This record gives sequence, structure tokens and C-alpha cells, in this order.
Amino acid sequence: MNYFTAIFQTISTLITGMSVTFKHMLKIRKGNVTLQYPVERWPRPERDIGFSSDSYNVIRSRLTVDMDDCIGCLKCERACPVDCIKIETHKVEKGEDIVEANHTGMTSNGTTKRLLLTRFDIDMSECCYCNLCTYPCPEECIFMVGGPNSTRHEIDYEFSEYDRNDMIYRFSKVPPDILQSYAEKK
Amino acid sequence: MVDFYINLFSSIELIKSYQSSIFIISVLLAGIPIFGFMAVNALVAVYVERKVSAFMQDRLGPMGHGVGLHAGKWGVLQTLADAIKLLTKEDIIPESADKKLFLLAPCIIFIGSFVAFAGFPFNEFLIAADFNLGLFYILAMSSVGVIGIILAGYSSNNKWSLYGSMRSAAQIVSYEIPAALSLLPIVMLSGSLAFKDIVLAQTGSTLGILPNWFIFNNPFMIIAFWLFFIAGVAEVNRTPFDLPEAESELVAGWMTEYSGMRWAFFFLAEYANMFIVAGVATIGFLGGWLSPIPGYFDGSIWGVFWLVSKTSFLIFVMMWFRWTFPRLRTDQLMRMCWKFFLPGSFFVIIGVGLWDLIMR
Amino acid sequence: MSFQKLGMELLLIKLKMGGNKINNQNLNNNTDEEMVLNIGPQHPSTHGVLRLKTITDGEIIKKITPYIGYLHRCFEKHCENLTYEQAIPFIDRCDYIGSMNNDFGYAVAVEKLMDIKVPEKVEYIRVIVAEMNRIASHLLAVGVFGLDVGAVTPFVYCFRDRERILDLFEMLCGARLLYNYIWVGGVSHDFPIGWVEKTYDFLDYFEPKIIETNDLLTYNKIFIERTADVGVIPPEVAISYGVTGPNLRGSGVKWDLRKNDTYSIYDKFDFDIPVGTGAMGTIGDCWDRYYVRIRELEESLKIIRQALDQMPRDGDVYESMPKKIRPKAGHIYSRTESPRGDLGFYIESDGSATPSRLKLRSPAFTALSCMDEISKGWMLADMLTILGSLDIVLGEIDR
Amino acid sequence: MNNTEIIKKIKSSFKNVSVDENHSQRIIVSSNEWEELSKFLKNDYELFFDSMMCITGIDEGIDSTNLGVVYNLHSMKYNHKIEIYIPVDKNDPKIFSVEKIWRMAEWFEREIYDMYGIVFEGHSDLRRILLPDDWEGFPLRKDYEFPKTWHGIVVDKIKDGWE
Repeated sequence: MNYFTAIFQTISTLITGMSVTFKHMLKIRKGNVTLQYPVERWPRPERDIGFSSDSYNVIRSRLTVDMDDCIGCLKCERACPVDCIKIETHKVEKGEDIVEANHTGMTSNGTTKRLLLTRFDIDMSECCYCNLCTYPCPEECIFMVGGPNSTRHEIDYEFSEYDRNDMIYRFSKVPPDILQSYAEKK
Repeated sequence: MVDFYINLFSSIELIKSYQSSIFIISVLLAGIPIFGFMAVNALVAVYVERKVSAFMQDRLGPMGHGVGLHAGKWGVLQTLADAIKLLTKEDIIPESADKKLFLLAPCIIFIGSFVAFAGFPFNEFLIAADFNLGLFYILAMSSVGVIGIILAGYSSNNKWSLYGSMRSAAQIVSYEIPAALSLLPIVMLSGSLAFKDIVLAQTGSTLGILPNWFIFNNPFMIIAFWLFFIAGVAEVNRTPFDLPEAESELVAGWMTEYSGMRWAFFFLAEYANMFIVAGVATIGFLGGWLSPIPGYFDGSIWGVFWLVSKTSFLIFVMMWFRWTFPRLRTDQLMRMCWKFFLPGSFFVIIGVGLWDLIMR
Repeated sequence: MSFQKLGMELLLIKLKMGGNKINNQNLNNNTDEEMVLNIGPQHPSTHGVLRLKTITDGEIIKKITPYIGYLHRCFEKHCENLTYEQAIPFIDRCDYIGSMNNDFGYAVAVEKLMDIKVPEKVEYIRVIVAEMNRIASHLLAVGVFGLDVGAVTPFVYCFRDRERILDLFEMLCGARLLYNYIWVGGVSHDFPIGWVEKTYDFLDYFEPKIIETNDLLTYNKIFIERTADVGVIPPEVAISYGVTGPNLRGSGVKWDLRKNDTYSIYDKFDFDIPVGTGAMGTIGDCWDRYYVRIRELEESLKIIRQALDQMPRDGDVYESMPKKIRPKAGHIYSRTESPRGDLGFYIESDGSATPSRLKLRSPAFTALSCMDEISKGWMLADMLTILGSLDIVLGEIDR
Repeated sequence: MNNTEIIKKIKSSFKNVSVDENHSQRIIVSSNEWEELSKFLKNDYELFFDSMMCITGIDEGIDSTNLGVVYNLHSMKYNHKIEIYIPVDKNDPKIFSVEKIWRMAEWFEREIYDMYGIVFEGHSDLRRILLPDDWEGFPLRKDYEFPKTWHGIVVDKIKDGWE
């Protein structure tokens, strides 16, 4: 008797399974979940945290620094668990503005800038997108792009490069002659 | 077809005297279309398989937006692109492989399915070599491939390949028996081994509306059909019987070490075998090239259409199986063959015999 | 020179060079019938980079020696040089399928060490995200188990549903897989507006999908044949080997840290602990382990629904977050229920900002260690079924 | 049974067991008594520690001469726990293997051997588990020095424009 129940069970359960897949095949127009990637893009999640959007990062994406606001406090460098941020600073005499190096005395929060950032490098190939560096920043000048910040920087998921060295983002734009003069002073 | 060409060429005065060359040319003329058909069949079937699997899994499968950049509208050029890729790929032969056998194996597998096609009729006239033992011939030829599989597994000098080929040999040899036995009722009902006679025995209608196909002949024939079909699925190594290549167990089974064109030959043969199994089931049980509405849409062209569409439906069912079921284990596979399929096919033979004796 | 002669020359050269001799040493003095088969590190069903050296007799497994460490990332050494906050991204990467649960376990451990009481809202948020992550993890386990047995379609269905959870997580914290969301003393941010409603939508969407998976895979006769009675872990063996989580419950032991050694606010919820009953074969077989996971999906849904209903809507999630994490000198061993079982953290602090020792007791590590015991005598195909049913994550085993 | 009762019970049978001064929940045992104590913990009817939760190796610091092993035990039957600390000498780290008593110790002890070099006597298969077989040194010891090369491969980071 077991013999025939086994046959019956086999046939009935297999037909149940086949009906499931067949239903899915018929309903493909409604049910398909494929995203045809280069044409369709991943929708950006709507994240309204209720915070002021300027200070908030909704997406773990590319890190960006507003060099106008950076005061060189090194908090982000210390917070990074993978050491992918490297900052070098030099003391500038009070009141000296170096416009071409984004050193203009005051940040948008009203803090006086005392240090000239001769180097602010982020190696995005090492970045683990943990977002830990953005929280301690007192001037909110390091952030991940996208979301509300997309007004300032366009959202970008696939920032691939052909050369590995291009993944090192150099934010400091100090002209070489000024860099030279500071190197001599040191 | 071969006979037709020989007659044709013999009637031409100019080349009448070159009998041997006429034979070779005729065979080539009959054989090349088969090769073409196999290639086209594989191309189409791979595309359909991808689409069917994708739709069953809520995906879209190969898609494209414009020729050149992507694989055409709905990805129709995908398999063509794959074929070109396979043709241009490096052909790797492992250093410690038995080189001669390694090169020979794909040829044998391909020849196995190619030769089986020679006896396969597409309609009443379209058959490469018509002979009165068609069914028997195809059954015999479809097991030639197993030699190639064993050679491929042995010569690769790879443990996965060896496992795959051992499983495959056991599986194909065992399932030959129920497959052949479940075809016996057809021979009993039609009284012939030739495909033409088998199909001709299915003309007309039964029970008023239904076509007089063998599957509707009596309840035992339905069992016989499914027995043959499932045994056929096992013979062509498709899920749930894909143990020889079991990708999650044996990496790729007996074709682990093959690449490029040689691997493509395996693929070609697999889809050709699927077509043959589905085609034999169609001819034997589903009326071959006869139309499903008795008396209408019959004729040579319609015949090809009906045969190919019925066969395609059966191939679709095979794909449906594949994308629904898990895989069996070796001992379960054997148990299923010897404990269920073999008694089942004997039961069907007896049943059909008694039915034929009593009802007619 | 004739071709024949050339052929002879070549043959002689070949013979002098040793010919095609294959280096075929008998490994470990096996008898003729035994064969050493290396499964992995590159193999489709090893769930990562795991190497199993198996001694087989035909298809029958005689002995299995797992070789792990291919994914070793010096996690424990690394943590000794990181502050407590910085360790969280690395803990995420241990069990990358259930990152939220890892963070949860770590946060609970450090909070116990520092005597922090987190606000109720944070507890609710943590429970909700951890259970969501448990669903995601179990979906992967179920789907991949199907794949190991040979069914491809359930895998895709499971990933389709898992993707929805990942979408919700992306909306929640911006990351899809490695969240860094649960922090010591709180969470990185509150639920965004509309997240709760979307989660309710997901729960409604997901419930019928479990039935579909059952139709397609769980009660499939071939699947039952493949998994029932295979790879039985008797309860005493499971306890002795430290096998925990769904694998232990599959063996019929009603043990769940969420109920038996409760942490956070799990005592506020009403849910069952599914155990293996041997419905299709023996208690503790692969099918039981699989089915416990399926049932746990339902239980997790229950917990999420209750938590969403009861959760206080207002409150600050940063309230109890310490400015600097510097626990006093001491140690703690704390364990939580991750999707794979007991996830233990042994943390020893010397009063500085970095732990002096952080040990992660991985549940998959113990599950894999009993592989040899339970899969002896089964066939090659069964061995991979058993491996799939244990639901290991190599990132967590190798750390 | 709560923690103090368990400690009392153990102390009644084993005189040399002491309670850790810094961490009051755990008890300290010398390594030569561990063999008997482990069997007692497993087999005693009232204690019945049938499951080992975790085994952790510890380096007490560069100044100390001791390594240590922490055993976290748990009883599934009575749902009580105990933590046992066993200090071993850094120069000759040897400890009784509990592999036969709690089977999960097999891999955990291998891992501790791998990371700290503590030899577990009586272990059936004491090899490195996470690191390669030819690794030198025991990385989780506090005085471990990172190798500069491994099989001729330079370990130091070489990257243009970085440091």
C-alpha cells in the first residue's frame, strides 16, 4: 500500500509545484522584478528623517568634502576604522586669506579657519561606507553624496575608474607654489 | 531523402555512371540539413529555455535595447552571441588528460544524436533515411551518446568528471529499459516499427471528437506516454535527473574540463537529444504530423508544423520540469527505475494487450 | 626522414623524459577503493570558500576534514586596535547575511559591560530590524538549501523577497547589506517617515509567499526524499558540539535565547519556538532543520507585527548614547540569538577606549565542526545537502 | 542554582579553586586541576554543565607572564552558567584538553592553539585552523610582531601618493 501512496504523493506534490511555477510564468508582466540596469536605475529610497536635510546623509555613497568649511580638526581621520582619510595641515598666520586654496578665513558656520589644508585625501577604494567619519565633523563638511545633499552633489552609485589611483580623491587644491612655500617654512 | 536524391541523380544522364559519388552527394545533401536543423534547434531552444526559466522565476531573462550594444529586442540575439563566444573561445585541453579520447568524446556524443536524427521523420516524406525499423533504430542510436559521456569523464582525468560519467552511464543504461518497454504498446497497436506506419495507424478520430492518437486509445496508453516521457527526460540528463552534471554537487559533471567549441558540441547534442525524445513521444503517442482536428489542416507543410509544435510543447514541459523540481539522488534514481518504472511498463504492456484483446 | 621514423624518435624522447606520467601518489595510504576528493575552495555549494577534504568510497563518504581560514581577516586582532565604535563595521562583516543581529549582539554586550539602559523606543527599533534581518537571513538559507538540492526557482523567489527587506534597510540607514546601524547605547538614526507603513506592507506581502515556498519546495516529494532522514543530528550530539539556533531546534531541543535567556525586550512578545518533530523522517534530519527555518519566518513576522503595534512613536534614539565608550576594567560574556544560533561576545576591557580582547563566538563555527560526525556514511550528494542545511556563513567562521 | 551556590558547590569538592578578585562571577583554577574539575562539572548531577558556550584565549598583557583560557559553561537542563579562568605560563603553555568531554572544544582549542600557542594535552588533532600551516608565531599574543614578508611577498602597503 505504501508503494501506491508514494506514487500518489509524488504525482500530487509535483503537480502542485508545477502549478506554482506556471502561474508565475503567466503573470510575468505583473510580477517581474528585473531591473534592466543601464536603462532603468535603482530608485533612490525616499528617506525623510525629519532633520534638516543639509546635515543629513541618506545614502551610503561617495564621500565628499567641502573644503571651504573644513577647519582641519582631524576628527574624521581619527574616526575612520580603515584609515582611508589622510589630512595634512599647516598653520597660517591670522587673517591671511589664500583664496585659490579655498582658505578664506571663515567657514559657513562662522568658525575661524586657522589651518591650511595642504592635503585632504580619501581613498575610496578602501572606504567601507560605514558613515562614521561624518558624525563627528563639527562643521558638517564631510558627507556622503545623494539624497537631500544631491542638490550639492549628484547621486552616483557606480563611480568606477580604470586606474586604481584615480580612486584616491584629492580634495585639497593648494597651488604648487604655495605648497612649496609651506614646505620650505617647515 | 537519400533514396529520393539517389533516384534523382540517377535519372540525370550526365552523372549517371558515377554511382559511388552519387551516393556520397545524396547522403551529404540529406545530412547537411540535419546539422543545420540541430544548430537552429539548439539556438532556439537555448533562448526559449532562458526565457521560460526567467518567466518562471519572475525575471525577464536576456533583454536588450537595440542591436549592437545589447542582445537585440527581447534579447533574441543572446544565444547567437553565446555561440560566437563559444566558437572564438580558447580550446583548453588539460595537460594530464588522455588527449585522444578527450578529443574523440565530443565527436561521439555529437554523432550519436546526429545519426539518430537520420531516422527521424518530420512529415510523411521529409526523412533523411526512411527505413522500416525507425523506432528501433532511434532507440539504439540514442544510447550511442553514453559512450561519449564515459569517454569524456574518463579522459578528463578529473574526479568530478569521473563521478559524472559513472552516474550517467548507470542512469542512461537503466532508463533505456523502461523507455523501450513503454514504447512496446505502440508497436503492439500499430503492428509496425516504421514511423510512417505508426502515424498512419493514428489517423481518423475516436470518441467522436478526439483524434485517434494512441494516447487516447486507452487509459493504459496515458501511463505509457508518461512513463516513456519521464524515462526520456532521464535519458537526456535533464532535471530532475541531471545527476551527471549536477552543478551543485559535481561542478559540471562530465563536462567540467571542456571549454569552447567542444563544450558547445555537448550542448548541441543535449538539445538535439531533447528534440528526439520529445519527437518520438509525439510520433508514438501524439499522432506525429497529424493535425489535432481530424481531417483539417493536413498536408506536408502542415505536417511539419504540427510535428514541430507538438514536440516543442513537450520540450517546454521538460523545461517546466527543470525549473520546478529538485534533483534526485543516485540511489533514488535507480530505485525509481527498477521499482516503479520497470513494473509500470510491464503493467502497461499487459494492460494494453488485454484491452486490445477484449475491446476489439 | 620518414614519418614513421620521426614518430619513433618522438616516442623515444617522450620515454626519456618520463612520458605522460601522472603524479599519482597514494594519499594517506588509502586502500584501492578509497579516493580523496577535494571539495572546494572553489565549488558551487560550499557557501563561500571552504575546503572539505573527503575520503570517499565510490559515492559514499568515509571521512570529512574541513579546512577553514580562507576568509580569515584577523578580526579579533584587528579589534584590539580599534575603538568600540569603530569595531562595529567589522562586526557587520563577520556574518554578512545577518549584520543587524551581529550589531545587536555586540551592542547588548558592551551595554552590559557599561551598565547602559537604553530607552524603550530604541529596544523596539532594534528588535524590529533584527527580526527583519532574521527573515532575510532565513530566506537566503532556505533558497540556497533549495539550490543545493537542485531546485533553482525557490532560490530566486527567496531572493526576490529578501530584496524587499534590503530595500527597506536601504531606506532605513542607507546601506543594503552592512548596516552599521545599531550602535552602543542607541541606533544611528530613527525610522524615516513612512518606513513603518512600508514595513506593514511588506508583512502583508510576505505572508502568502511562505505558503508558495511550501508548495514549491517544502512538501515536494523529491525534496522530502532528498532531505528527510538525511544527516540526523541527535540532540545530545548537538548540545555536545555546541550546535545552536535552528540547527539545535531542528533536533527537537526547545531552546531559544530569545525565550530561555531573554535579552532586550523579547519577553514582551508572544511567539512560539518551532522545533523539529520528525514529521517526514527522523527528528533532527535536514528536513526538520529546513522546516524550523520556514516556521521561524512566520514567528519573526509575528514579532515584527507586535513590535510595530506596541512601539512608542516618540522618543529620542540618541538619549542614552555615551559620548565616549570607555568601559571600566572588566569582562563580559554575552550571547544573543542570531539567525544561525548563539552569537557570543567575550569582551575584556582594560579601561581604555579599545577592548583588550574581543572574541566572537560564531554559531556557524560550531555547526561546521560536527560536519564529520553527521555526514559519515552518506553519499556525496547528501553531504552537500547536510552542509546546506547547517546554513553556515564562512565570513563568520573564519572571521 | 545561582552563581554563588555553584561556586560554593565547586569549592566544597575542590579546595584550590579561588574566586576571581576583579571579576566576582568567575573562578580561577590552576591548569593541573582542570582535568578533574571539568569531568566533575560535566557529570555532577546538580551542576550538569552539558554545554560549553565558548572557550576564549587571553593574553594578560606584555608585562604579565601568563596566558589564560576562559571557559564559559552552561547547563541546558538547569539553565545556569559558570565562567572558569585558567592561567597558564607563557613559556610553557599547557592545559588539559576537554575535547572528549565537550566535543565543541575540538575546534575552539585548535583556534586557541593557532592564535596563542597554548598546547592542549590530549587533543586528537592539534593543528592550526584559521592560519596557514606554515605560519610563524601566534598572532593574538600581545608581543607578536607583524611579519614584514610572507613567502617573499612584501606585506607593507605600497600605494602611489599615499604616505
